[in-house]
Amino acid sequence: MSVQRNAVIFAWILLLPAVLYVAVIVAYPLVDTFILSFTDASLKKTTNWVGWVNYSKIFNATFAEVIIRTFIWTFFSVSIKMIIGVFGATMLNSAVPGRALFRVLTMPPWIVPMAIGIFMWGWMYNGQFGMISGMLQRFGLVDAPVAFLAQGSTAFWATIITDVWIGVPLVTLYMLAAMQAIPQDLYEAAWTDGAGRFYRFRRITLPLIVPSMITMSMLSLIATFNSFDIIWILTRGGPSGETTTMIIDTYKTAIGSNKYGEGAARAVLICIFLSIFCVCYFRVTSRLTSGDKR
Amino acid sequence: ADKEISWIYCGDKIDPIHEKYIKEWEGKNPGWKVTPEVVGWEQCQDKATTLAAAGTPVGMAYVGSRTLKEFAQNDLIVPVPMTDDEKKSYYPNIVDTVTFDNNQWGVPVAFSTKALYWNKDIFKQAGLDPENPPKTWAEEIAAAKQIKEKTGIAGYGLPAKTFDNTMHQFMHWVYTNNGKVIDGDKIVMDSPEVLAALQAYKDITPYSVEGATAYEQNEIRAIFLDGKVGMIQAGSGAAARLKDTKINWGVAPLPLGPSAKGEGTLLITDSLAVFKGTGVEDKAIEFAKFITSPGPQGEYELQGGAGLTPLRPSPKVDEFVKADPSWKPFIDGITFGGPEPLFTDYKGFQNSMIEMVQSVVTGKAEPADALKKAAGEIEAFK
Amino acid sequence: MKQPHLLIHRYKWYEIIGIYAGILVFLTFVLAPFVEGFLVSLKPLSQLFSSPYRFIPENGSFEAYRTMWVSVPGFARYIFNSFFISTIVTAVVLVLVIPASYAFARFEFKGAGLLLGAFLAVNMFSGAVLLIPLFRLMRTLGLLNTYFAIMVPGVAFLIPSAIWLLRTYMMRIPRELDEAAFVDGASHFYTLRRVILPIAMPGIMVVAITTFIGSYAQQFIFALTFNSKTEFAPLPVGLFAYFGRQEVVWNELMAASFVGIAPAMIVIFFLQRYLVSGLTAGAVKQ
Amino acid sequence: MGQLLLNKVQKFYGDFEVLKGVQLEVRNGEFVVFVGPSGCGKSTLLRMIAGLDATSGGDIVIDGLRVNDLPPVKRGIAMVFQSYALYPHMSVFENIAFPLRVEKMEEQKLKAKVEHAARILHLDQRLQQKPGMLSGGQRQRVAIGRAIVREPKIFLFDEPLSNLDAALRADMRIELAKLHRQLKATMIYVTHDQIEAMTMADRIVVLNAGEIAQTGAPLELYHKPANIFVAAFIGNPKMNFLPVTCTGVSDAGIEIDYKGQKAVIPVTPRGGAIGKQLTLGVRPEHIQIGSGDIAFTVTPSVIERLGAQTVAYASLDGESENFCATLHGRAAVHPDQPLATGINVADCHLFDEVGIAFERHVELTSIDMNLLNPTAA
Amino acid sequence: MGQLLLNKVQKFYGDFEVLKGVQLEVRNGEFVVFVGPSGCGKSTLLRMIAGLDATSGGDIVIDGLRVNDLPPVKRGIAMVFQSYALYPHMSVFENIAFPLRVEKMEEQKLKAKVEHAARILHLDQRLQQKPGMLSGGQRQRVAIGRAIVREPKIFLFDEPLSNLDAALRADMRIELAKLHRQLKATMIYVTHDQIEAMTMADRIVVLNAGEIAQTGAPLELYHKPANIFVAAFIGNPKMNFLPVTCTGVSDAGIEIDYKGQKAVIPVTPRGGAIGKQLTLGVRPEHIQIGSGDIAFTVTPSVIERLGAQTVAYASLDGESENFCATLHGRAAVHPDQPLATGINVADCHLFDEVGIAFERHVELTSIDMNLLNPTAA
Ligand SMILES: Nc1ncnc2c1ncn2[C@@H]1O[C@H](COP(=O)(O)OP(=O)(O)OP(=O)(O)O)[C@@H](O)[C@H]1O
Ligand SMILES: Nc1ncnc2c1ncn2[C@@H]1O[C@H](COP(=O)(O)OP(=O)(O)OP(=O)(O)O)[C@@H](O)[C@H]1O
Ligand SMILES: [Mg+2]
Ligand SMILES: [Mg+2]
Repeated sequence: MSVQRNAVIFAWILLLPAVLYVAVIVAYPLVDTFILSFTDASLKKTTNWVGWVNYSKIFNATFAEVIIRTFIWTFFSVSIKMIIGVFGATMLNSAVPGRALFRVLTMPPWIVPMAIGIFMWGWMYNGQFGMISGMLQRFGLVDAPVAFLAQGSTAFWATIITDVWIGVPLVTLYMLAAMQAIPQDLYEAAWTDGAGRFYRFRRITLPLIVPSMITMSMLSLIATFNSFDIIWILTRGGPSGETTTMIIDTYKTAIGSNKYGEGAARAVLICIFLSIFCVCYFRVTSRLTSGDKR
Repeated sequence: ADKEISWIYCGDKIDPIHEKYIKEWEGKNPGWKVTPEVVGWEQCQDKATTLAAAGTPVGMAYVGSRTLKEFAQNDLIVPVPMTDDEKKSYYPNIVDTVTFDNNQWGVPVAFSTKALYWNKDIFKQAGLDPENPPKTWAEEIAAAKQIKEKTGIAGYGLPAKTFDNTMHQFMHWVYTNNGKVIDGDKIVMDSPEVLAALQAYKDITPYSVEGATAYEQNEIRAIFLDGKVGMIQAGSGAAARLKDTKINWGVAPLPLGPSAKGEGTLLITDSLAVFKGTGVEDKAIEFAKFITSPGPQGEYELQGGAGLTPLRPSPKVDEFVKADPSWKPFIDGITFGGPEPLFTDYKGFQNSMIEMVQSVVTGKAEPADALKKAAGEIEAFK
Repeated sequence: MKQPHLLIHRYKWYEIIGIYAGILVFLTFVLAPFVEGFLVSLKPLSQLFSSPYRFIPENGSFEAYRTMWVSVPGFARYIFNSFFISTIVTAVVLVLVIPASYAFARFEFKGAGLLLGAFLAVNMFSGAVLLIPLFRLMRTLGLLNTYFAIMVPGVAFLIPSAIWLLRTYMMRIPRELDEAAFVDGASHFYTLRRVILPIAMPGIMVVAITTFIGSYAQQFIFALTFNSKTEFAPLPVGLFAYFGRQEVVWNELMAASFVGIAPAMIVIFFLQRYLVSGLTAGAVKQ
Repeated sequence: MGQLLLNKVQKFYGDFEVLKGVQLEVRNGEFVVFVGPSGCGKSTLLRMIAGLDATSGGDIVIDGLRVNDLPPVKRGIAMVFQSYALYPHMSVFENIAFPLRVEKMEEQKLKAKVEHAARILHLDQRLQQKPGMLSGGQRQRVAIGRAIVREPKIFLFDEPLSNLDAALRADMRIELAKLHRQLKATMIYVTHDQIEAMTMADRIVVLNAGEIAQTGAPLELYHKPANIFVAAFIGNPKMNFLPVTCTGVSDAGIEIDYKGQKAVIPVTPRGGAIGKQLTLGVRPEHIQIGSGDIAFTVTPSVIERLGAQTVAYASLDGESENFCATLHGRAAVHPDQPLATGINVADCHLFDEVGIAFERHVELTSIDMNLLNPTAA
Repeated sequence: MGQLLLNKVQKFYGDFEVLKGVQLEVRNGEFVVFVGPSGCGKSTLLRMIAGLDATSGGDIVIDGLRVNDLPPVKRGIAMVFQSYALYPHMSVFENIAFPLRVEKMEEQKLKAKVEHAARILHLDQRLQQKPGMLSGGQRQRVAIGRAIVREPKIFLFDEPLSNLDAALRADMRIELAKLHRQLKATMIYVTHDQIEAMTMADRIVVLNAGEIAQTGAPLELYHKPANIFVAAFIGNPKMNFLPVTCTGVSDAGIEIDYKGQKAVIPVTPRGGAIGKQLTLGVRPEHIQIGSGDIAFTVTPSVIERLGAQTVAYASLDGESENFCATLHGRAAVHPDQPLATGINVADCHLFDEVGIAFERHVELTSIDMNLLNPTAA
């Protein structure tokens, strides 16, 4: 058995640098956050252990609203990202001239520093001077300028769209890779049987990229749930708190109001939510992908 | 080696005038060095706070005076007591903005007040007297209505985005109606004066720029500069910009509410706060006072364009106003102006205020209810 | 146009139109903000805020692309810093992640699943929330106000996804290759270096690119909090230099953004082939 | 009906001519096998018939209709891929039902059809399983099932058995032959395994570098290969070749000289062969221990005892290739011990200097009556 | 030296016993082939010998040293993988040199060794190419080259030919046999192809579900299979089995009754067989047209004409399995036409009710002298 034991020791040697690094740089602050969530830490020099107070404070009607809003926001953002990503990947996967260039052209939102991308959207949403409102007026679709960030309903969607925009390149890239991994002969077989392009997409492409879609949507979900800059720069969670998600609320509490304890409790809560998600995800995927191997 | 006073300096680069006086001070205090760290406006204050919270405070930082109470209560900054002479040198009420528990906690370094700008061409177009700006809220609302109805152009620019200046703008209305948010340790916001201000907000909204909650004051100002709104309330910076446009404009004191005792405005100051625990507190205070003393400060604030209002009366200021009368309304408002309310959790307070304004502007709540709700909420932030 | 040999790829005219229309819609969504940003960069400041909206800028010019260097003199340095930081971060991430992914892909040991999950959990906490504890840590380590202040936390937050990506890739390399080397007496480390590393190169490329870009994007918050020295500031912080007290110099800001991302775009342009195929392939075609 | 005509079919990849004007007619109900070495263009030709690859020149005609520009489904063909191309996410039932679902066939009828196909292929018990759970042979049958339900005029198979192991391959060969008789459909089958070709085909088409080397019934190719290529390709172990000189020509055949031994090979001579270098071909199974019309002694270096047969490999003087003989199972041969062997002229093949065969005097119908009427099989 | 002893070797995967106490001795220089159906544990056993998989029980002893806990390199073995496991990024030279580089062999010596191996394997011209540019057979040789340079005591091969096509497989078989004689090393070879086993092995080990079903020389397994499993597994097409009843026992053998015909099979009887249901086994190649000791008429449904041979498949009354006969190439058989056939008792195998063979009266040494002394081959 010594052969095996050596291998295990070696595996740990390989892992050690990465594990240690992450442990020191991230795990330590994580534990710090966890401990903080049970204290009344603030700008004050002294902190006291307060037990569950921070957690019990969180649960009120407003926060319930925030949670629900976060879920809805995340749900729509991830779903739209996946839909657009799959759509884009499908288009870019077709054998038409120029697709290499088109593939490159999908990347910029991913590359540009996030804040800049958001500023550009801010410009687009501007009612008086922005492109969307301007175009709509030009084509006579509306007669007064539309300020997209003014109303809770439009601002909610505007932030989602921007989040989608930032996430789409990576999703598209992964979906494209997943599609390219599907053996060509499956399509040829289906075509020989008379299946048209759309039918092939629906019955072959879509089912076969489902595992990749699940992985991607989970990674995307974690990122989206914690998506901060977009809402912060565009609306600061307003108007009337209608775009305030959990992470915004956490930031406002911890950094804005310097209530580090309460902020930490919120952060821990976010992590718990996401962990539950991920466990469910692993359950679902292991069931979905079993028996599908060729 | 030199002893260092680190200074978090907000902006994109150090003002040459400050640079000059830092040199001068360093020359007078051998062995001392002032090391400014330039941080963009957006993150400036957060950075100073983070550093202090993490236990490595900077020597001195440029902060909004509104946060001084919070810092002081958490024992992060040291008091910067002023002599009576020093106090007297400022315009009235200014020292109040940095005073708490009978002590001064910062040295005012920048000051701003607001006045009403109006577009004379639009007034003319709407059949209003272009040389006669509204003096009261009622006139203002009526003018806005007439502009909107006659020309289709928005009559008033109301900023209500989720941004700190949304509350500032509202506080101008509160102070032009002799209102108060907090009196000592008592929340007195749920008063007829404040309610009237909120009601006025509701009344003027229909004639304001569409989608008030999408704009903060700079964006509203841009719309005014574009000639697409009849009136706005803005700082002195707007005047400098208007001179570059073809717009026919005027500037007047803010219109007054029914309970007003005189011209009023919100007095916003930024201060230099001296942080505790650096070991150079005394020298930092010394430097802070030097750099804000009438000489350097006078040079700094009267450069124009930055939107600053002078902190102290002086012959130079008078000269200046004479040369450019558009300065007058900004200085006249000081007498009856009020400070930003000081709260322990200033951000919490501000959020409640913004929420209140937005809920009224978007029609989600009646002014009375919104006011009651906000007044209740802010109790927790004292 | 050359007709493809595979008839399944031959499109009817209306399919071609459909596909290009689809691509057009998709790219419009993706690129519209850039168009807006570009137009903004061309307009003189005074014209920016003017309505009605004009798509084509009146007397637009590339003036901003010149003045941006003047109004923020350190801009070239910021771009360099970003590149420098991203390069180092990418290198460190690779050094840490390659052995770890190999361990995850090849060895069965207790707690592997748990550890992998733990890595994923790192991504569940956003950096913003951890800022203060991180700051304390950086101070303890004495890294504040150095390049390291930006690199060190950056690496930590990029490790998890890199491990996930590379592990999947390595799992597709036939196990026999390791075994053959093992039988021949190669140590695990020798196998990793001489056999796995070269074969996993396409996958490593993908990880390198995503890490590089990730680092490019993430620098802002760390740079802001943990670094005070202008000479170490990266591009995103540099861009904030265009925000004055009263005024944002929008046209220069946008111009600077375009100039700033140009190097990364060029890199992507040349590497996109590897990106897609590196994600797809994995299997070693013998 | 399922009649196929290939008229000067060409295929270019860039400048590279993969198929050089293939001319072939396949009768309705025939089982035609394309064989040839790897890379000779078998798959390409099949895919062009299927409509998967574009045709660079010539016509493909099915039942009188030129189909060059028709998509596969309109050609009335069904294809079974080498990799089976089963949909991994669908059950066996759904895999087989796929073509019918495309047609939007009514559920009741669809079910009946799929079940009928499954019964023919002994897949009744597997209908609810996913392809991943099936063995190679079962997968292969699912792929065939998917082809069957469409009731195509022509079945196309691309090396469908190459992924199976030997035993399974033998079983599936028989099953396919049975299926062919049952369905009476035209089948075109690609393989590079000549045993498959010999056992299943009504007619074999031997391809060599994009050209048809010979077309004919299996035994015709075995007994009367048209050229050295076909002679070497058909038969296992492959034919032995010996360099000989033509010394005379008569009605009885061609007289040759092999290292001093003379013999008359019963083939039809063509003009001007005398004195030329010819190639004598003899199959391993026609070499006998002892003597024959031509006799020689070999020293086997490797002996393979398969039980029923013994295969001996030897090197001949001055030849680089192995000389191979298939002997009966208990043959008394031993490695490195010289062995006297002989061949009969009746078993010999003779090729001219460019490799074209002289026609042998062999009556094929005496071997298999079916050769008189191939489609009756 | 390269002597291997497996002593009660066991392997568990969880609760599943893959190998059930394998006992085997391999002599130095022997070529031993493990055969068995898929999943019987061949690869697992080989990998345990190699040191890639851990042993759950028993000892693996190489040259007297228990190696259970030694890493592969210390066991003196080399392994050739089914997929060849060539390093795609290294040239052929570097692939072959890999084990020597690991040893840090001095450059000069290394080069000489690699070139020597390349010469043996006819790879001299390919040394600078990458594996991706080689054909299957060439890749296979590179993999062997990598094993050779280490000069191991024991070579292990895991189905090295299964990825090659039939013709190449035959060639490589011969090359491997030659190589074995050249290197005189112990070789252990895993395959599920019984032809490979028959042609290459000094000794075959037939595995069935984790147990050794029989060990012996190829012809021993062919002529004297110990049980039905081995009888069916060795020989192609596989042996036919008929249910018979034992009606008597004598010194000459066992008298059996097959549908009324009686015959005495020359096997050594064991106690109490009379009246029992036995199984008669007869190989397809032992069925002759006409008559024999036992005669019956079959109606072939499928005829495969391979040229040299004709294989006829028929169904017998009341049997589900195909009955198969291998006849000579020009046999006058036709599908669906009844055919009188017979078998001789000397060719028959007889198995008891649990499938254990009765020993046949056959002198193996009369067939192949090598069986007297297998390692001399
Ligand atoms: N897409 C392509 N581009 C260029 N050449 C190709 C292409 N497809 C096939 N070829 C070439 O065409 C020739 C014929 O290929 P084909 O696949 O038809 O061979 P094959 O007879 O089926 O061989 P195998 O028995 O190995 O399957 C080969 O030389 C191959 O290299
Ligand atoms: N890692 C494993 N975990 C559990 N079971 C295994 C594992 N590896 C092999 N097995 C099982 O052990 C048995 C023997 O497998 P092995 O690979 O030795 O078969 P094999 O005889 O080599 O078959 P083949 O001819 O298909 O290669 C199989 O039933 C297989 O399912
Ligand atoms: Mg092919
Ligand atoms: Mg195996």
